[in-house]
Amino acid sequence: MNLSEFFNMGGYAIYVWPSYVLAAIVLWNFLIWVDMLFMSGLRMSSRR
Amino acid sequence: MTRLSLSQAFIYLLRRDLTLAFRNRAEFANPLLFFIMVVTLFPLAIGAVPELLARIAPGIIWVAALLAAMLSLESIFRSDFDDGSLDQLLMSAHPMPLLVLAKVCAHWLVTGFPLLIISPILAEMLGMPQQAQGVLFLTILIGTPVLSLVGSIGVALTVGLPKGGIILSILVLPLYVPVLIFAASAIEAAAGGLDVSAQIYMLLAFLFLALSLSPVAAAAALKISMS
Amino acid sequence: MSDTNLLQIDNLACIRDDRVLFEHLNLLLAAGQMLLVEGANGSGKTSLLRILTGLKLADEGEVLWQGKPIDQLAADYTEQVSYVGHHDGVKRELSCLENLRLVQAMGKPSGVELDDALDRFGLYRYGDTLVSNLSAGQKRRLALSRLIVTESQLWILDEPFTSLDKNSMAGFERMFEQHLAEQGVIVMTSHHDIGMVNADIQRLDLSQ
Amino acid sequence: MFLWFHKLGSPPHFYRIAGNWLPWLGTIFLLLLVAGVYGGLVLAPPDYQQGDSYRIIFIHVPSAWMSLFIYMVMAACGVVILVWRMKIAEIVLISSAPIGASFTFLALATGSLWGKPMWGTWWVWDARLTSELILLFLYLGVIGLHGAIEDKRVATRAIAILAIVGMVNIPIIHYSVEWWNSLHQGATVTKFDKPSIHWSMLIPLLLMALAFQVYYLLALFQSCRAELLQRERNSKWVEELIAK
Repeated sequence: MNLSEFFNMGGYAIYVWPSYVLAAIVLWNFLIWVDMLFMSGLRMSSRR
Repeated sequence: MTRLSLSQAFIYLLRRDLTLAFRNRAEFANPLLFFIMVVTLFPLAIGAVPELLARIAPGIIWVAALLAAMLSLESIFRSDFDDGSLDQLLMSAHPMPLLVLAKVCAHWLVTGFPLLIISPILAEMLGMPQQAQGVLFLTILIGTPVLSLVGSIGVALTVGLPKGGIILSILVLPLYVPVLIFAASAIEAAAGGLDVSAQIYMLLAFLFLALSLSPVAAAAALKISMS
Repeated sequence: MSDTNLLQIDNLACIRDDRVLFEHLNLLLAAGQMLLVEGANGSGKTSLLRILTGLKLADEGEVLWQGKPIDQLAADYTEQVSYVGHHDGVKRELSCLENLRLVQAMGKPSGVELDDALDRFGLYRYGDTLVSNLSAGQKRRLALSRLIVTESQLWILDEPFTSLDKNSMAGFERMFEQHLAEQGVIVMTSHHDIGMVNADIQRLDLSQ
Repeated sequence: MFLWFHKLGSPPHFYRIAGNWLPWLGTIFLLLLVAGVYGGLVLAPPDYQQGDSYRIIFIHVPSAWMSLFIYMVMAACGVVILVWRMKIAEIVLISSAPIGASFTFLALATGSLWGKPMWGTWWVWDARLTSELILLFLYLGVIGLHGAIEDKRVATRAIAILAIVGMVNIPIIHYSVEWWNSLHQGATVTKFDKPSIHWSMLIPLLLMALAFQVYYLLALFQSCRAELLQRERNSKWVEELIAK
């Protein structure tokens, strides 16, 4: 199987890839957001 | 003197709330007016095509009833919260779920019952077929108490909040979906001359479930909101 | 613990947002005693009172009534308590008599006739008047008359003398003294000076 | 076992244990994710009816499962909060809500992306999508109520009730919607729940579901730690933690 065929997804590329990318963005951003909350929590506590 | 029995306390609080509502007549009238006006808006918005109106009449009436019920919900506990009576009720010698049930019953008699009376007229105005009107009456009779009961949990959770109204609608409307589905489909089926017993039994099941569970949940929620 | 200790506060704490309003609070109240809670605005007086009524949950510790935690006693506790808070807890759309009847219906009624109760607080003429037509002081008196129409041993009063004149204040003080003499317990906050010389008063200052 | 559970219930221990688990969870998540994505996108053959578009289900179905699962966890926490007043349950409940809402959103968005080639429109009032939408409203209600109540202890107890009420309603809503759907559309074209799914598709699906479960734990633990720091910032153990 060649790579362009793979990326083409049998003609459904514009539906399949956005799904995966969206999932990646949502899940990744959530982790980043939680991490930011955590860090700001640490900073706030250490300022006291 | 002795303490009142459970049923006496229930009836006492019910009568007290009805008296209050009667002396505060706007409380009756507003949800009813709202209900009528929302129903009136539909023919204006989508055109007064008799066949179309007759077809979507069950949906219109039930969505309007849902919104009217939701708007009136806040009044279940609002004034009691504002003047401190809710504290007194929570500290009463009687079980709180019973008192909540009395308040919800009073609320339904004041806001839900008028909808029941007016709905046949609106059904006629929308050109709903005769054979469906009886079923409409029945669904409102069984369905609106469920709305009041389930809604009481939502109000109990939001009672102290400054902007409780908008949160309340987000909390409560999703929970109203099953009632809406079965009530509207019962009327539609009746209009088509089909058997509606399945839908009516479902609505009855919702009513019994709501009657048994929601006063307990609402009482617990009130306790939490007041703390 | 002796039998006369009715109300016990055990290691109570209340925290609002970041602020510790009070913690490690311990107290014993015997029958016939009164607790006067003092402190600046926002020092947690109302919070303490609401915790004692069982309406509010303490952040730590517990309140015991006759040796049992009040959240276990639940209604067995609250029916022995009368609470008059910031809000009068009376319905504006009902008359004075209707309000008092409601109080009796929701609690454990005492033998006091409602007309006598109203008479005692100078509200006899207003029995059938809607509360919305009363003055603030009259409303407060009506709220306080709740105390005698039900049988309750513990009175919890949040600023009971707000909007009352000297005369009626003195009248209520006599009533409190009588309640204490009958083995009752009172917990209250007040900005006013209390003229109860005969009473066994414990003071608690939350500002410290 | 009970002792371990009891220990987990105390904030400092939970904080520490969760912190120790984080790297492991991250690694397991990545491994499962790579395996699942590889299996789903490369190894699994195209569907004979839907071609390659069905590969969206490797995201969609696990997200939908997670959205329900997380709500169930929240309701269970609600019971624990109201009955035993356990602090950790409060933290888990409120930390779970945004994660669950994210999965619900993902299930909706990918369902819509899958629906376009299948049905020709972005949105169809299909039973699963409609239930999922209502579930999203339930999540938003929980998050909104928690945000609206200032006293956070009161807020968590309030959403505990709401989560339980929602849990009682979810099956009712689900079956109502399913029934409504069958009434209005006849036999639906939902092919998500095909009775016989080939193992080459099933295995990546299960791998992805596992990966999402682990992701939930990962996100939950970190989010709980943040919430714990925030809530217990005045307590001794946080001070000691910072001093280190």
